Amino acid sequence: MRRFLSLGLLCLVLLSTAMTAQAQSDPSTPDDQAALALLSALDVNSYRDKGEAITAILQSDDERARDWLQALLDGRLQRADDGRFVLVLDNRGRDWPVADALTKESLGDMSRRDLDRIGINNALRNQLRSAIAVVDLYSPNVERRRSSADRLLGEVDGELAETLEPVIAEAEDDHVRMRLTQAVAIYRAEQGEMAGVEALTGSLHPRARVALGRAANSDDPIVADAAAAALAGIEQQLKINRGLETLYFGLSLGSVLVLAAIGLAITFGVMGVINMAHGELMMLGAYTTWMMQQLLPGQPGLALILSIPAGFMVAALVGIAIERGVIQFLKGRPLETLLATFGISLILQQLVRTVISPLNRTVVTPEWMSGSLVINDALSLTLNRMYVLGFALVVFAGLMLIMRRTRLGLEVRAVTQNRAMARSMGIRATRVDIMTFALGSGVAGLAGVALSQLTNVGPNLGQNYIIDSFMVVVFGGVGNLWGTLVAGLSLGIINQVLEPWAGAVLAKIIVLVFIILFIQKRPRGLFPQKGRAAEG
Amino acid sequence: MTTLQRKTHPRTLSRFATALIAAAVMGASAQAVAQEDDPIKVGILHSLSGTMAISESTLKDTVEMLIEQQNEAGGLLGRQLEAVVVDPASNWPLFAERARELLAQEEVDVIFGNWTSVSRKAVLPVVEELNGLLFYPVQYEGEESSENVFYTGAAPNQQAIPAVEYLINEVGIERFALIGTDYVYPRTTNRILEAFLKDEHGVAEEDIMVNYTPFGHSDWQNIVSEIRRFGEEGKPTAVISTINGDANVPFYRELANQGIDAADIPVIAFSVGEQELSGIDTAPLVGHLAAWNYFMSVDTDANYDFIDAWIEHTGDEEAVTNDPMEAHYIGFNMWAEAVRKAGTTDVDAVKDAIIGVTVPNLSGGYAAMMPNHHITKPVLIGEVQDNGQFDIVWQTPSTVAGDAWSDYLPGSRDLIADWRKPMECGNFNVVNGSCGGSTAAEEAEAALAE
Amino acid sequence: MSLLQSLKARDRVFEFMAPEASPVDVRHGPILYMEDVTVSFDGFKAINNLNLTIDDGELRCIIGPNGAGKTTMMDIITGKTRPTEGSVWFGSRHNLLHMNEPEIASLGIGRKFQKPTVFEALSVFENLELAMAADKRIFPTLTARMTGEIKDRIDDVLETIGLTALRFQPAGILSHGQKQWLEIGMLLMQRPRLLLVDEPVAGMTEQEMERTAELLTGLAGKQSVVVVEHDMGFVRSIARKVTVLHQGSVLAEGSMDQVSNDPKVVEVYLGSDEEESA
Amino acid sequence: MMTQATSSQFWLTRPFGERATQTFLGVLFAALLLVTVLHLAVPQGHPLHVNAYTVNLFGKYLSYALLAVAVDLVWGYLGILSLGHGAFFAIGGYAMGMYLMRQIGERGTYGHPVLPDFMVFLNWESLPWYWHGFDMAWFAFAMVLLAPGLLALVFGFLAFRSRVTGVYLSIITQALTFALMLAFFRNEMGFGGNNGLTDFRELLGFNLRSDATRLGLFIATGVALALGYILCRAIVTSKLGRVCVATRDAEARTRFIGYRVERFQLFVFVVSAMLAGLAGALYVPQVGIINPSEFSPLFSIEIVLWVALGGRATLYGAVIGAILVNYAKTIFTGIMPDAWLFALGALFVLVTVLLPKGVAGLLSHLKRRKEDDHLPKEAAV
Repeated sequence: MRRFLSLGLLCLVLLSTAMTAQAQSDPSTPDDQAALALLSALDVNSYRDKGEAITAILQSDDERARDWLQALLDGRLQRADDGRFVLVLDNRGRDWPVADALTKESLGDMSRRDLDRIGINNALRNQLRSAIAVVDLYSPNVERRRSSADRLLGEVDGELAETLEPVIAEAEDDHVRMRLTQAVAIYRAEQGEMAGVEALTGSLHPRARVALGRAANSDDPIVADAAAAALAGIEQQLKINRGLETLYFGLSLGSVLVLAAIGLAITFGVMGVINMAHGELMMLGAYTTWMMQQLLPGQPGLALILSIPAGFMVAALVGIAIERGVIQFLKGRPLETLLATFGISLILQQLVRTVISPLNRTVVTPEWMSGSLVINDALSLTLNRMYVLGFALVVFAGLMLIMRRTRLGLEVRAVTQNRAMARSMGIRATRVDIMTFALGSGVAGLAGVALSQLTNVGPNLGQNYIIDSFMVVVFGGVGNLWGTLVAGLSLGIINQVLEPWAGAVLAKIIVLVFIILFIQKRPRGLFPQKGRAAEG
Repeated sequence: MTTLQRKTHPRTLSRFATALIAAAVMGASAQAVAQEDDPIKVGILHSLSGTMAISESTLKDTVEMLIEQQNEAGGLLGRQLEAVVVDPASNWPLFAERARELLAQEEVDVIFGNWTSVSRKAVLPVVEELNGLLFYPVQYEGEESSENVFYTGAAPNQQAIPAVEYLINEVGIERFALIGTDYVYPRTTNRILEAFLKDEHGVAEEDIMVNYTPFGHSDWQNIVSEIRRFGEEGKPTAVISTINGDANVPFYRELANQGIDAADIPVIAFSVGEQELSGIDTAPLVGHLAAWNYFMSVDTDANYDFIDAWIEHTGDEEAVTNDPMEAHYIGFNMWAEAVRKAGTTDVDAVKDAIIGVTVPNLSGGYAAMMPNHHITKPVLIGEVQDNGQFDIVWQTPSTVAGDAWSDYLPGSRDLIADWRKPMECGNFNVVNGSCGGSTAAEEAEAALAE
Repeated sequence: MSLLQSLKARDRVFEFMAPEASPVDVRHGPILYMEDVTVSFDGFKAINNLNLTIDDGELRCIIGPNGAGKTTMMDIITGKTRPTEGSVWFGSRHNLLHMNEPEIASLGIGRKFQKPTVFEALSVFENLELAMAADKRIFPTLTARMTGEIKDRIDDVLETIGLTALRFQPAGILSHGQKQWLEIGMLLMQRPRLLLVDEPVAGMTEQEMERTAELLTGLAGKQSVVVVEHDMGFVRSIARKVTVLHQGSVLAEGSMDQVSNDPKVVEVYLGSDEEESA
Repeated sequence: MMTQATSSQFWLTRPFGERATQTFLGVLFAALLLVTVLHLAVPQGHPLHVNAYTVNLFGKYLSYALLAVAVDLVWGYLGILSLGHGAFFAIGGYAMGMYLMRQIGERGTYGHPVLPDFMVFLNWESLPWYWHGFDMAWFAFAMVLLAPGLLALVFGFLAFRSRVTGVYLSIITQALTFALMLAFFRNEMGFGGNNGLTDFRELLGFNLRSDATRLGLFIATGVALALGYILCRAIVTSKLGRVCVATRDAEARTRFIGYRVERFQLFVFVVSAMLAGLAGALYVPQVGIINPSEFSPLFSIEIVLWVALGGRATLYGAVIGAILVNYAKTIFTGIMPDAWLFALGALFVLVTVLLPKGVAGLLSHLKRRKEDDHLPKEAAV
């Protein structure tokens, strides 16, 4: 890899001169023969030769070089049967729109059969990235400069270190300067130079740690000790970060459990209905998201946001259908509702299988939800889960408001306390039942929308969560939303804390057994409903 | 209450009796007797409902397609082929029951079926007892060779071993995380790989990380961050994934979100094919690897024809093909060839005839049926592309013959399988020259003596 | 028939209900002591340091407005509810706070609920059979046989509660009054030392009430009976000693006339009662 | 009537006094005999011949029927809706499976005299302690009853003592079987993980791959079902049975008349678990494999459906339900796989909503209508 970089350097100088040249005179396009030759060199089988060809392209002062390399990196640089090199603009389906690699003019659609892509492997991918990074170091675009600076960590060799010094000096962007300094420091530390070690003290970047590790067993005792000390400090830092990370994992798993369970907490806790189809209502929410993304191709973000209300509506409507169609006939027979709704869950699953497909569906994660929020080099929090966590809390708060502050909430509580009394006070109990169940189901739909960002969107989505959600509700105390929240989050954290040493399976088992025993001790959960109401 | 019941009993029970008898009669009358001019019956034993339907239903369609094509080409021995489809519903005991139904009741001439190892294990005794033919199209853990089963999927030495060699020689990986779902295929494969890495490449204990997760595991945060730390020690690291089915989507999502790039820590998967990818947004996964014996992106006309036929058969422009489908393609043609060769569909005749039969595969080469009932396959390494396809970056210079018994497991090191006369043995022990079992027996006696 | 005869007859009728020897020690008179008992459901004191003693063989009526804590008191005695403070003794030997419902029941405390609860799926006969005092551990119950003697006892009680005709009907179909009777019958089968009877005559006709009154008064003497009742007429007809509960503690105690003249009582209970009736 | 039925005789032989049991046993043995004759006497190919496959199928149904009876005992008479009976069934099955594995001996693919194949290729040094003794039939068969019984005892003791009932109990029984499923999936557990136990050879010296043995197993299962039925019948017709019903309908009241309800619940729960275990043990050699999927909550709920369909609190209803549903399953998954789950799901809904007393209830209802019988309806159960 270093080899490519040094070579990259040479071209870099050329490039910069080329740029300055362009500044004065009109761009002198080198004849396409040369370009064609450069590209043809790529169309070989051996990856080593391809490596050479890439270097050649770098060294050429052709300003299309970067585009070619990028296309090569993306696997969009291909050769048509007639020998022309083309850039594939969209490689989905069987016929692809392409453009000429040299002239950039569109050549319409071409069949896969007539195209040979110029394959690369991870080694070349690395080479290309580094090369592009070096080029980008001089790019006017600050983002490119930053990413290239990040890229160079641990990739610096003596030669490059020299050239970087002035770049650091001139770099006006702090991030770029910081990264490049680190990059050089890493190189120096690996060389066993004190300066490097000092510069790296407290840096949490893994490359820095590796470098210090090497420095720690350098023959110079002073350097070695300094490195060892630095490492010790870093290890401390890492421990803390690891703890925070586990906590975050726990919370995020917990938030999923809460989302899945909170709807049950309403239908089960408030109405006393054991809705085994709850999981399938979540599944419907997830499929709504998928549907939305199909309807709005190209803007997954918008689709996702729209599918929040949509998912709620769909699930709520199905919920109402279930309530009217089945549950209303099973008043006060919770065990029967369990069986009936279980049947419904089977039907819904099979419905999805036959109507849509037994295969999982692709739900795209929008840009702003993918990747992670970097706290420091050792701790970064995945964005999608952070959004889900936030979403869960918002949903919870919303439900609390509805239950505490609205007319519906009041009526719901009245009906659950004493049906007959509520009736006589003119509350339409049936209507309340419908609303409650619709609400619970709708929330399940919301959970589904969130889950579509974390896991499979397939017919079995629901089954994987139903038991866990019941556990959460029972553990938290039936009919108590706070209980559900606390139970969900704490179970999530317990699980994630156990996992590293117990393993995923055992952790899950331990949690289940723990809940079973807990229910024996406190049959009504963490926050039991008090008074006579609970007796019923 | 009791009084009521007593009153109603006689009638109720007599109905119950009639029901039972009716059942008996139906069961009995259901069985047909095969005549010579009847169509040749091809049993298809793939789950069409339940959790495995995702993977298996396409295989059922594949076999049906192959049968159609065969019939259009005039059938076999002048007889038409007829598919007999049953649904074992992803339920292992039901697999055994259905297999029995196919063989005892429907009296099919051959069965194409099964995906999971457990379903194969469940069916095995039935097929052996009733002397049927089973073509098993999925890559599996090996350690088995039955007289009545033909393994057209990859054995570990046709997938795992070459893949690891690619990682070591071409990518220069020095550190391996073996991540798998907790069932027999990953367990065995990983044990083989561990032994292989240590013995053949001197990889140190601490450079190998092994982790197992339950089926459909959906929360990968911890494990992925473990992998990340494992890879931060300065040595080039790769993940060898034997994660099964549904668990893959959340796994790859988590990888992408925790920013593990294929260029830093490539993941090479043995159970992720085009079909699994069709459920994932592959853009963040570009460059991750998979090892198979076939990829949809294979650039041969045979393959393009197969794909076109498949898309036509399913009527779905987006339909993808994958490795087990090719395995059925090969298996079916081998069986057809063997039937022609034997001039009959009689199981014993076909069993003898099929050994040595060679048919073209879809990647431009040929597959031959070995005496151990495994076949020769090329091994391809593909990199995930952003269009859900694999780009083939490496392949074995020649085809590799499937190995029923791994050379890296103490129990089976000295076992071989050869179903030709005179040996006709699935677990022949080359050390004590007897059929049946390894030297493990003696070892165990020694162990007990202690 | 003449009153005398009927009285005689009644004695004969009720002979079979002579309580079995129960371990309870009543040498010191009272069969039930409740001392400074307090129960609170999250803050609300349903029973507020209640003191009550029932003598052996006494018939005691307990009255009081709704929410006075009558039912809660019974819950405490039968072990359904545990008091927050205080002590409850059955005789001078058994601390009821250390026992669960079945133990208390087998000690000889029988209870009839406000809302009659019988085993609806079982026949009247079976209801009585289950209630019958017997060895109620698992295997004896499993191997229990229906002897003639047991049948006679059940028949006698059926006779008493006038359900002989319906003996093999599921209890579920009985009228409200009949259920009341069946439940009393179950009490009789238990042969308890202490009967707790919660609103026995709710939903009964005049005649039924009369029979109930006779029954309860007939029981008194052999067994101690505690009756909680709203119906003043009924209470007057049977009461020897009356306790008035108010807000979870004893407001007044004494003969019917004493309490009904007690100004406090008149104010909180009878007073309001008269207003209602007025 | 009632008094005659329970008139003074030994409790276990009481059921023979009832026509219910007489008829049931009559039909059952008639069916056994019929199938046996049709299988042995009628020649191959004759339309009335019952082939080994069908015999095997019925054998499976009968073991399911026994399982259903066990569930009906706790659900129908005790009101405990157990969503975990699959666990007891599976444990019984595993006990039997372990015995059968040990019987394979050196005939395993690796020819190891002691270790089952899966242990050999997962490189186990020696047999885990809990596998010892299973080479002895008596021990294994004892375990078939004791292992599930013990689990039920511990679980039930905890649950009933703290008065966990109704929905809560249902949910934690579900959690129980779910946890067990995960546990048995783990290969470290030493029960063969996902593959479970398979490739059985012989049972008590009989070759499991011969039709004769299969017929024998079929008959044995039939007999076991008869015995289980009699036992349950004896329990429910005894005074104890009436205490159960009393508990089901008014638990508190039962306490107030002096019964230690939790002990009765525990007793019946354990008996039921043992029957379930027995059913599992008879099931395994007939289907030739036992693996953790038998623990799946879905299966346990399905059992409940059989009972619900047949009719709760009748015992014979459970048998009808189990056989009907599974026969339907065999037919459906054969002819129209996709429709099966729809049918099953619809069954759940219709049965619970439209005929809460199941087929048995329906039949007796029709009967009542026909005879224009004025007897009142049975109390809702």
